[in-house]
Amino acid sequence: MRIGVFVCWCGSNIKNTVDVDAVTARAKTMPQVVYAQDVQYLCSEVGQSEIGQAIDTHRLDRVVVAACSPRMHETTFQKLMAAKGLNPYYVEIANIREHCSWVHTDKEKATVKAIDLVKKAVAKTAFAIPLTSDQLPVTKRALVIGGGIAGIQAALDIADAGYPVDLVEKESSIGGKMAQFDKTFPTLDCSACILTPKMVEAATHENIRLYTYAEVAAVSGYVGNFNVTIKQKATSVNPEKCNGCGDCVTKCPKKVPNEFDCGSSKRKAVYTLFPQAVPNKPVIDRDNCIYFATGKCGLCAKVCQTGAIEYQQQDEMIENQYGAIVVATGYELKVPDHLGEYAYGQHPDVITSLELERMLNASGPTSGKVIRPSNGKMPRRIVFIQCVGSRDRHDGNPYCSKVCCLYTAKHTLLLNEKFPGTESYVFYMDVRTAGKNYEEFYERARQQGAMYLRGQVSKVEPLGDADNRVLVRGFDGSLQRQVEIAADLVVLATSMEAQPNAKTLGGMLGISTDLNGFYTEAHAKLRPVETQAQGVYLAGVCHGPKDIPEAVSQASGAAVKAIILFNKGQVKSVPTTAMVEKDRCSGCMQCQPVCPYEAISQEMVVERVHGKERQRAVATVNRALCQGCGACAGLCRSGAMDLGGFTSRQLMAEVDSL
Amino acid sequence: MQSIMASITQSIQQTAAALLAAGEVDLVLGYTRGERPHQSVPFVATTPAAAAQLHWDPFCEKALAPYLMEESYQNKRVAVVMKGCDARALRLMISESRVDREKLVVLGVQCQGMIPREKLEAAAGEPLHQLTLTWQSEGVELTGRKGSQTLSYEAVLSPFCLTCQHATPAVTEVDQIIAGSGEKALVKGKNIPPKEAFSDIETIEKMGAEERHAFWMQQLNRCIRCYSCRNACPVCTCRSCIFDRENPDYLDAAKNQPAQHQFYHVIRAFHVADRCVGCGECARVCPEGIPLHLLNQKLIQDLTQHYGAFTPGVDEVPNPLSCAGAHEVDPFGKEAKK
Amino acid sequence: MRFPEKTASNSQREDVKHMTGKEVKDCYQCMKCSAGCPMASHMDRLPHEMMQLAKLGLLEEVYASKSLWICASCMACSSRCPRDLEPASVMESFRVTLLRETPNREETCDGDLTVPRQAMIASMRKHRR
Amino acid sequence: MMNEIYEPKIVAFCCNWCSYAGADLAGTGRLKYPENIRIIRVPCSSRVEVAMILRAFQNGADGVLIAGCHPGDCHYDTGNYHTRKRIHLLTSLMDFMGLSPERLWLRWISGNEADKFQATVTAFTQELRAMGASDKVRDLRCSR
Repeated sequence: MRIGVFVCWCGSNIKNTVDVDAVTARAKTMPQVVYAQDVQYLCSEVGQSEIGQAIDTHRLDRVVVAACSPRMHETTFQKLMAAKGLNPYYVEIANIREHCSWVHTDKEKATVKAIDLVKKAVAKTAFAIPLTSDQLPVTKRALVIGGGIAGIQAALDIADAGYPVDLVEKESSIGGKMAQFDKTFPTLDCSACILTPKMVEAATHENIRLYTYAEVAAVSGYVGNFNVTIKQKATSVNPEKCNGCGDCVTKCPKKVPNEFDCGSSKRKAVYTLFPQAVPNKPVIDRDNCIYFATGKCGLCAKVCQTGAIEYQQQDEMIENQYGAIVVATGYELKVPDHLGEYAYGQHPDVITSLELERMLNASGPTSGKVIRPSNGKMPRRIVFIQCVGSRDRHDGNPYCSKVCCLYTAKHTLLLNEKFPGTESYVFYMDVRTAGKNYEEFYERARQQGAMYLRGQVSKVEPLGDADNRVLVRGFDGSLQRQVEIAADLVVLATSMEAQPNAKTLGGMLGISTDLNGFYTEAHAKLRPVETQAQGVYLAGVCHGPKDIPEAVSQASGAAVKAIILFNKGQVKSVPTTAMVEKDRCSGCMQCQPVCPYEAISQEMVVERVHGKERQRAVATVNRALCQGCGACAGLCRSGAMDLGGFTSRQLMAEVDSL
Repeated sequence: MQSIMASITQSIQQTAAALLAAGEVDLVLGYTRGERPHQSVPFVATTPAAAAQLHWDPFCEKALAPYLMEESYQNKRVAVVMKGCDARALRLMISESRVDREKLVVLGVQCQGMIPREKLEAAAGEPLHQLTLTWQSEGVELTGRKGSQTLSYEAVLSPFCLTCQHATPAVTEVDQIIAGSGEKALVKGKNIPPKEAFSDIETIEKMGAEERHAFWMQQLNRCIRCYSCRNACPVCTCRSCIFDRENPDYLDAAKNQPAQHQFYHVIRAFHVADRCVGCGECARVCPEGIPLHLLNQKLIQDLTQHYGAFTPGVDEVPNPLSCAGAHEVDPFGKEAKK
Repeated sequence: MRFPEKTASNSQREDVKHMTGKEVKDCYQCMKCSAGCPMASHMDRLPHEMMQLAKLGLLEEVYASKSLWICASCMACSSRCPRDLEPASVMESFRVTLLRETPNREETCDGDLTVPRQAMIASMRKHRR
Repeated sequence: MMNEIYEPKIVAFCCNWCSYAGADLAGTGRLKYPENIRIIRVPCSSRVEVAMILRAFQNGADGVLIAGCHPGDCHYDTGNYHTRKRIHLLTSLMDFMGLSPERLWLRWISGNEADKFQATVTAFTQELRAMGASDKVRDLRCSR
């Protein structure tokens, strides 16, 4: 065996803290190492060709690269190996940058550590075994989870590329949060006017199949071959028969608070989510329906001329195969009643910005009028409070919800335009307007009269006057003093939060959530759309707070990732899979229940013992299913189960080298 | 009156003879009297006549299940005499594809508990060869040169048998139950909690860390790594043992290194952690008298305490170490938060 | 401080706009005016506060401030304002408004400094610096 | 020297998806921690065999750190639950045998918890310094 060691300076990143000459010199003395060299930038073309030449000149068959994290450049070096006709898994990386030079300051000690890390990599690579990946077919159908603007966009893009898409939405209509909005910043386009055409396009697209009032119940499989169970909730209305006339809704005697209007209006037990709903077919909310509670009523069925009402409908489990999954599950707005100082839920005139948005919306509960919920009169003085539950480590979410600055500016503008004479005060900590034309929009809001006061509000309390106004106690950083404003209406810019079931769904999909419950991308900068699970892509706010254009761009990005996968038509299987040494395996199958991918099964092997043929059970690994976690290998008593790239022998060698 | 031991012996002999005579099995694996006094050893009867040598008494400790994996038993129809613990081990072996149940006729014995010979000798105060034993209902009557005395079974039985909940193999697991007539149980209601039977565990737990270490060093330093514990264990059923492996060498040839002993015994305990049937063979066969079973029992107690009761060879697989989930205790979460 | 029920009407703010051609509402309180003001240490209200008060329509407080008369009209603020709001001009407009109401005001002279305010301001304006 | 600080040797097994990434992030963020740790990359914390841990101790490691994704966040769904169970039993058995279980740490460190990685390594190093050289599981033939 001829191992070559290459030590990278990474410019000054490694060289400043690690004595690369000493590391190289020491490497030359390590067992089986026949060549060692230090290079300024190994990842550069020059560095790569240096390795290539050394492989040729010194007939190297294993390479150890001491450089940055393998998570950074492992594939770069693996490709080089392949180009040189060597197995990609004959290269081993010693992480002397992220795990050494960047985290230490004492050059002497860092050098000792770097030498140890190289020694460890040399020991490991000495026992490396060649690994290959298989080509697996891809099911050319995508699943988009979530029918908000991000989900719709992703579905449309994939469908336009000619691939079938299933779009799953938990509500009875697609549209998501954007359907609730009145206008959109910074152009003040009417939200419905730009969203509705997209909804209709999605519903009528020949490549898109909608599953509304449905949820993902189970996911198995892997990139290219996901097996997804969709739970289609019973709508109790036959969509084939229903013509959307709305008679059932009119006649339904049961009224319940309308979630779409944040509870500020009533809807019926049989309802369509909003007037422009797609599909525009009502559903029966069984929790509230009188018929389902008592077995009596049945008015909707009586009045329906097409006989579309079907009380006997059952929830249905639909199983489908997909090649790629786009997650666009969006967010929820935090109900800010946990922050007692803002009196939300205690005073009727303290509302959330979404409630204001609904009021401003012409199809909303007040048909576009802004009123004080306490008395129905027009407010004159309105106080906006920013960062309610956002950027709050004490009693909220530590992150910035990103869109509140702009939508509050939008609200002040809309109020000023629609109702001249109203005064808008905005208490803020920072105004963040990073985005195209956003600063100009904020400027416009100020010029139109929105009065920004820098300082967070500490208390909102009833003023106790005849109008039942509220007193907002804050501080103006400019004037350097406490200020109090008697307001008619207080609007709280509440925090965007991950969906409460994000973690459950993430668990099914094999993607992780960050500390705040948003899905984690594969790389913060360079792979913001992909996830750790291959074939699962992110779109929209499920990944973190975003505005509409950002969500739409990410959705298109996610769509393209799926399209690339489908165009390729094949995926490479994980090369570092578990493998069974059949000679050692007893076939005890203790490993079988450990495997999260059900990749382990039992097979019979025939062997000859003393001239006689004998059948014997052993474990076997389905390489297409195995993702290479090694949980089975960690358990195997006899050491028959091993993991490619991380064999017991290799890991033992690493441990022994230290 | 015929003692229960004699009646079981007779029943085993008759059954074995009948099976062999009818050609239903090629051989019967059971026990016969050993050369030493009050000792029973494994015995294979291949003819009805030989079946008369089969024997049963409370000295049939040796677990027979591992023999079934041996080469000479392959492709043969075998009838095997099984105690409760053996039958549990057998069931594990079947579930782990180590033996083929189809080829077996399992004769489950209504086990009365096993008596360690040393314990008996110590209790009797006389060498075993001087003693004649009579199985009475209230205890064992010892007649020796010093006279005669009756010892309660609790005083002489193995602690493993005192805690045993499955002395008689489950009817569903065997082809035939061999029940003796007469007094049924040596121990009335064997329900001594493991904590009492293995009070050593608590004693050790109460020691300081250094003392514990010293205790185990003293014990393990005697280990000569003869692998008797492994070989006798009815659940050590691997086709090839990692300790025999040369590359990577989990153990090296040096047999005087405490670290190597620790390594061996920790790993051994782990390999049987969730599969130990509590027969106590490991400790019994140890030529150095190392209380190995304490490690097994400790792991069983931990598993039971934190992850719920699981009886290997009785409860359905998966075994506790083969499954894990979100609902389980997280002893590392809180600590990590600080 | 509790905000008065009625703040300055838009028309009052319009007056300032009319006189200066500047929209004080556009001020985003970067405080650069106060940062560079050579007279800041003598002022009871810093230039950015004057802007903020004007913006909030709290004109009574503006008129009550001594700062109007401390301002030397050096134009440092105006030359540096990122919003081009010329705080010095805005100050001047307030002074002019007040002087129109009561021409001979006490504040036009200050005991602490020997130079009459009005004269200094005039000189600055005349020499454009 | 009498007062020389004992520098312990720490072997860490870090899962590729969370803890190794967290360690990488600590590097990217230039967070500083003691040089005593040597990280072995494993795909999942459940890949670690009990034998490897003991072997590390035998070879003179004063501490072994196993770091994986937070429960529920495992890249492979359930791997860290297995780790949790196995290491729980192992620490208990080590305790029972007087083998200094406090030298074996299992911690959950996610890919964005660079600070937690730094804090964990720093705290572990400090505790091990206070404990001194490990002599309970060490193979005495092994030179450090």
